Amino acid sequence: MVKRLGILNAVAHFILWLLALYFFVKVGAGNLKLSFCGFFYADALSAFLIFTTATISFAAALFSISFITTDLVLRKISERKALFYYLLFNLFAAAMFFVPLINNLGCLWVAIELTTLISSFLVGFYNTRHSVEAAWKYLIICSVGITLALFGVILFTFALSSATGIKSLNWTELLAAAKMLDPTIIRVAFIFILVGFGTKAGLAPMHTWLPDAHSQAVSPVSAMLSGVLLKCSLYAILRYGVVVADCCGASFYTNLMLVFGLLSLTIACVFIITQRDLKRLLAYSSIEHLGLIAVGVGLNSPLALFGALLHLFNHAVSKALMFFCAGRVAQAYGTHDLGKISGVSRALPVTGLVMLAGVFALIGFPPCSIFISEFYLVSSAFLCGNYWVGALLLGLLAVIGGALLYHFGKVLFGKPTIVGNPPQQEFSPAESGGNWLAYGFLLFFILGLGIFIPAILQQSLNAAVSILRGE
Amino acid sequence: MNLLINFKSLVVLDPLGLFFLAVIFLVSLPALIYSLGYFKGKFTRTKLLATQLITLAFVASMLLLVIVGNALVFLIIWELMTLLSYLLVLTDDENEAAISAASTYIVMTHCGTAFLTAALFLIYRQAGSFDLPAMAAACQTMSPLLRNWLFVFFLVGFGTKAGIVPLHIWLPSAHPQAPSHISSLMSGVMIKTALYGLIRFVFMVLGISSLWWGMTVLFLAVISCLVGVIYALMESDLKKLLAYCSVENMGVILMGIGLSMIFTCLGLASLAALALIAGLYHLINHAIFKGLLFFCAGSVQKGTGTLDMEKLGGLIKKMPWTAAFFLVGAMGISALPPLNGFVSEWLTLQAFFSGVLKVPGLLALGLVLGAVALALTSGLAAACFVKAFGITFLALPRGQGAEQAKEAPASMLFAMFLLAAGVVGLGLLAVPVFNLLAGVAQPICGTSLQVADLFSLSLQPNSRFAIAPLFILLVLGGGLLSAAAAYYVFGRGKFRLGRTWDCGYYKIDSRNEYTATAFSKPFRISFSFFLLPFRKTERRKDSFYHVSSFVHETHTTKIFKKYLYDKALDSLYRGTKVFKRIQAGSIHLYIAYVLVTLVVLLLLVRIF
Amino acid sequence: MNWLCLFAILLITAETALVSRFPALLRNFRYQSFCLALLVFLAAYREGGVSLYIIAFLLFSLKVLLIPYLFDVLIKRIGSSDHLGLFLNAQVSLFLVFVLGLVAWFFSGLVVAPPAYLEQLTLGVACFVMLTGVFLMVSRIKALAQVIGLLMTENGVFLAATIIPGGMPFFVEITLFFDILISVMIFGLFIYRINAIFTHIDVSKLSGLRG
Amino acid sequence: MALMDSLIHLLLLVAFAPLANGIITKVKNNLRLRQGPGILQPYRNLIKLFGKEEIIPESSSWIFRITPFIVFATSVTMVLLLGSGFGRVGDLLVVIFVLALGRFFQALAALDAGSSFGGMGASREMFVSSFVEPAACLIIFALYLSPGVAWSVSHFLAGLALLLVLLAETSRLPVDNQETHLELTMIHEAMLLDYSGPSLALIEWSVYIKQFFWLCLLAGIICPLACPTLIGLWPFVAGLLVLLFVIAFIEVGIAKYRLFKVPDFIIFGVILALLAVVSALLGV
Repeated sequence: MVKRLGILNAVAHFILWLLALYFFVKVGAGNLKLSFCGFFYADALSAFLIFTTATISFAAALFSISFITTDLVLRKISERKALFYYLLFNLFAAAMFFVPLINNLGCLWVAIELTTLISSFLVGFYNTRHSVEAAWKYLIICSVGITLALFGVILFTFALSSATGIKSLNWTELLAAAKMLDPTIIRVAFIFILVGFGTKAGLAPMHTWLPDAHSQAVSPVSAMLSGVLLKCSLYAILRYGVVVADCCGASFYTNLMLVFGLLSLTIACVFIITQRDLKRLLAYSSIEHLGLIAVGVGLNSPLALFGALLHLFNHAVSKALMFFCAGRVAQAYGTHDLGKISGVSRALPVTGLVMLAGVFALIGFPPCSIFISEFYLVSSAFLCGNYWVGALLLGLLAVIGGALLYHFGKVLFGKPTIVGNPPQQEFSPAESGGNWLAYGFLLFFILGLGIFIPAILQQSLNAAVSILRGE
Repeated sequence: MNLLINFKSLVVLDPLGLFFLAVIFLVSLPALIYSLGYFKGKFTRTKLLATQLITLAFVASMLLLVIVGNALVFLIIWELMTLLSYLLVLTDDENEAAISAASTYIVMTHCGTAFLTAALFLIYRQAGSFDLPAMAAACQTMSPLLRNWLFVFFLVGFGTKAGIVPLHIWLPSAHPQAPSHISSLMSGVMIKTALYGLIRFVFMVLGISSLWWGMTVLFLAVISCLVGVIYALMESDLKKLLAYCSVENMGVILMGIGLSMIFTCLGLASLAALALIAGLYHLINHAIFKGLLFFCAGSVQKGTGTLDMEKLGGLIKKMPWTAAFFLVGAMGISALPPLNGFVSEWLTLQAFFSGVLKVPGLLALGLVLGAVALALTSGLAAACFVKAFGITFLALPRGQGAEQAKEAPASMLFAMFLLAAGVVGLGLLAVPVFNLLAGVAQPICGTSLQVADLFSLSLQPNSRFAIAPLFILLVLGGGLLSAAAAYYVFGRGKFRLGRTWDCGYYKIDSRNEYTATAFSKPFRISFSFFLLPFRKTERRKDSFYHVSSFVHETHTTKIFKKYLYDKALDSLYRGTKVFKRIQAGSIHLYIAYVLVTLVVLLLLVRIF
Repeated sequence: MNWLCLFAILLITAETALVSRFPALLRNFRYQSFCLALLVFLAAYREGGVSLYIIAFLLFSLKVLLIPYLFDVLIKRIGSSDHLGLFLNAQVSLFLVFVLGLVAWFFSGLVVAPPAYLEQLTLGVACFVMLTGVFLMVSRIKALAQVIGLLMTENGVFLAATIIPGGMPFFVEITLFFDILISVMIFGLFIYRINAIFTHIDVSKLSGLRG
Repeated sequence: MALMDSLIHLLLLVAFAPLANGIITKVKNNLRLRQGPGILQPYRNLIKLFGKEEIIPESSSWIFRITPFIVFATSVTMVLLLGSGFGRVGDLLVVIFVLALGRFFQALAALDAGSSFGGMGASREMFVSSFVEPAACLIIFALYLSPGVAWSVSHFLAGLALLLVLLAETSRLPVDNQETHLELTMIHEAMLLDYSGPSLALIEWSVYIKQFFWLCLLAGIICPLACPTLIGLWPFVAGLLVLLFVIAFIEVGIAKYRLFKVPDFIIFGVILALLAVVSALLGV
């Protein structure tokens, strides 16, 4: 029953993915700016985000099939709960699909808030002490942030109406009137936006909810959280950033992004070095990569923005892969305590192999896609002439990479230690077809984009970059 | 926004690249032959297949590395090479030591690569392209300060891979963990690619602009030589010993390179060429005899199941061929005439001495000291390999494994034979090899040193510095003949087997033999200021009164690891532990962060 | 009249820094929301738009009647003591709130030019209410207090919204209200869970996840 | 012609080598107010040893067998390199490497016998020699730097250093003691413990030759005009004799150092050689 539902879900998401692909090719490559009754709006940027969302949610749906059934087998959840999971899963996905398509900033805000509310259930899904705690923190902190963001939204509207009399919250009109707005208000408003949505996007020091939520959520959902959710609120920041840059000079906006990005990188680095929990490790690496993207936006050269957007997708894919593997490992070992896990490559050969690939993908070894985007980011840092940023990036990336390799070296190799509360005879180390597909699907993107970037992607990303540069 | 790769200039085949291609082929082909026998009945089929494929990919990556003409592609292949070798070190993936060694290895090289990347990007900013010629052109217009930085970055980046002291600590732990032919590939070839990078980027792209570069390299080389050989002397694990010895030999090679940098900077082109040739000569030599020695170590391991010299001995009777090949390799690496190590060390000494005559004042003194260091190193290396061969292969077996040792299969022996032939050949054919290397050095140093004489390797036509390994061999042969003549003419040549003289002790067995630790004791004591040896003595009592046995251990302190790396890591770790307190789980604190961030930004809004 | 409401909100908000029991907090929240509703009502009266009336009504019914009622029920169900548990004692909290007020004033000075005193005051008070709300979440231990703090923050946002001539677009407002309602329910649900699993709602003890 | 010439050297050196040792021993004994054996005693020893039957340890291998020949061959090669006729074979630097070859096998053979004394000797021999090598290397370089210049400072220093090296290389006091057979103190002798008969004779002989080589080199420094062609050059022979006496005096005069003091002794030689090089560079 549950399994069939899962397969159905996967098929549906596959169709969705095809649609998203079509949409992406049409809008992105064609660089269209669709607008529907002033409420919906789509351009290359949103198309790109839609495609990312579709990709990750499809992979997650694929992986969920076996994951949820295994959870059932291990008696971690009841049948009813499994069905509930699929409901929430789709609501969550729907909310995230909604985000990039909205023109009205107020409703954009609502959509993002909705993602929080829905995913909070998925975070607290297992209803254990830890998961509930994580869910509560997630809920409260994100709500605080999002409320501040709402204040920012209102200030934007205030600025707009007091400057032009237009009584609307549409991004397009805001952008059109950007030149006339009062810079001071916009600056202040953007600070609220940045802190608010930044909290949701996991920028340090507002990132504190992130490792808890990611580590406690159901693994496929963790993948969606760090793969897409963070990017959704980052997307909101970017939208506002365009206006701000247009209104009161790029430097204000880019400086802020740069500072927050570097701060996130540093803090992530610190916490990765001494990390005891597998999924928290991955969560912190998400913070690191978000920081990278922010730095890329902060550098604000075409190359950097291109790299940042590319990195957005690459990170989503690689991180999803890693979370899937982490989920498998957690099921097999009954824990995600790094100290208790070793010898994955022996215990779960396929997962181990994929995980190995994923680690190197995450660190940005060639020929994985992240190598390319990190290359763009770092090189643009050097080309823009801020050597110190470049040097800092290189140093932090090297240290983080080293730490990750160290941790995963211990996890992947050595004598298999299958310890843990679920009775192991009920867990089957054999990979189901769904997992194979999910791994293959993600690895295809990881390696494919590492080797070459198709022209369509190139065009659409360039279009998105020009949007971000307000051209 | 393509990857800025110009496909026309993607591949360059200049003499330097070809030379390294040759080196790689010379070692990797025998290695592949060797692996056939070595892996027999070791792994499951899938694992075997995987290992072989990775090995092939590894070799391929090294081959590509030395022929690409685009710095970015170079970097990519460099990373790939690291990755593959990391996997190969992990072949024995259940062994804790292997895992930690592999982690150390990849973490260090990863950090080293960051420096390379920085350097390449800095050049790229000026050049606007990753093609080596363009980069070289751009480097000429850079400010001296920037060039110095670039040099430092290159030195650190490549030095980490080359295992220069103090960046060497990954090497002796990682190389022995891999299967023996992989060890020989890593020790023999992979770390040489770092030198390739050094020559390619510092000589040909960056261009040597200040004297202190060469001096630094020379200094590091001297340090590496001594440290490497001293640690090698202390080791009683055969493969670890060889690995440390690699550090030493990298030092010897770097001596040549550093000298060449100094001479280039002083405008002494021909000397620079000589020094570079010496370096390259030792490079190929080391590739070959280190490969050979690791092969032999591998067959010892396969035959006896252990690499601990204290448990070996007497193998020369059980595995005569391996012993013979090891002897050849050991003689080569101890620079004994007329084998190849002798030629290259002699050349390096020549470079030193001819340099002394040309360079100004104090630098000359420095070079003399360098020569002293080299001589000392070769002396110690000889001691080291007397120990390695004597303890492992001679006298009586010290353990179970050594008693039931079996000779290696034919494929392994054949591979060893090929390299042993290389050791002899490179020694005897000094002049042709020298001329080839002169061809390699010519585009780098601008002058070509060709030796006209067919046998005698004399630098100036009628100089008093000359060697002719072939003649030396003849003379030695003559000496042997005369010795034989004396032996059989004067002596009656009759002999019988008897017991080893035992000073009246009633029986002598393997427990009376000198052990590896005992052999290295004088060195341990006289270098104690550096090795900081310490001992543990423990009495095993079976009753309160009676001590049944003593356990007596001697260890040396690895000062670089203990006082440099461990300290640094420790402080880093502690620092992060302190920092982690900011996230102690209190939700109120977390909300406070948001609030404070907001307020601070609001107050600072005018600044941004 | 506007001024009166604003000062009332100001005072109420400042006073919340002193309360240490849950009913008092809830009462303050009620009064605050009431004044807010009144403000919106006045704005509606001034500008005469249907939508504003509806919004005022919604505000009143939701924030003055429904939500406080829900919380009352919740407390009854949980039956935990109605102490909020202060991290900081009343005096210190009052002082910090005062500082936040200064920040708010500085901020409103940034946004609005001198002649528009009413806007400036409104905005200042709005910001003050928001910051205080967040401050409550920081300085009060119990989960319920945090939720109330959050709602106060939202009140501040709404207050700010009133300075926009004609208010925000209608459907946005409506969605906002629904959003708030949903979130309050979800909060309540999670407070239940916490109470069920941990047998208390002292969120400062929820520190199992660290590092 | 030069070839013939240096072959003749070879024969002369090989023939006269034992004599030098005999003379030294004689002088030493006389200094100790003893009768002592005649100066031809070394020859008698050799003949006696050649006549004897050889005993080979069971534990040993072919390394043990071939070592005497190799050692002899290396000594012969050294002497040849001294001669001018073999200039194309290799310069004096090669001597160091050739020496190392002989020593390498000597040490291996010592280990091969399998007694602890052999190992002890091998270890100590390699220990001492690894310090001697730099000194010898520098000395030779110093000699190259100032060829032909008689009685220059650098010559003097180099000669002094060479004397030290000679003492170390020929296992004489204070580094080693040829006369003792107390196992715990001996270095070179310990390596030969298991050799007997003709093999021992070969090794002894090659030791004499090696020693004579160093003596000639030193003598050549003392009276440079003579070096290296020495036929009919009485000053050279005179110098040689003086040297023999000096060495005898030294050996009688000083006691043996502790093994771990030996490096200091040799490093002193290295420093002398270094000074020699420097002064040669300065042209004094």
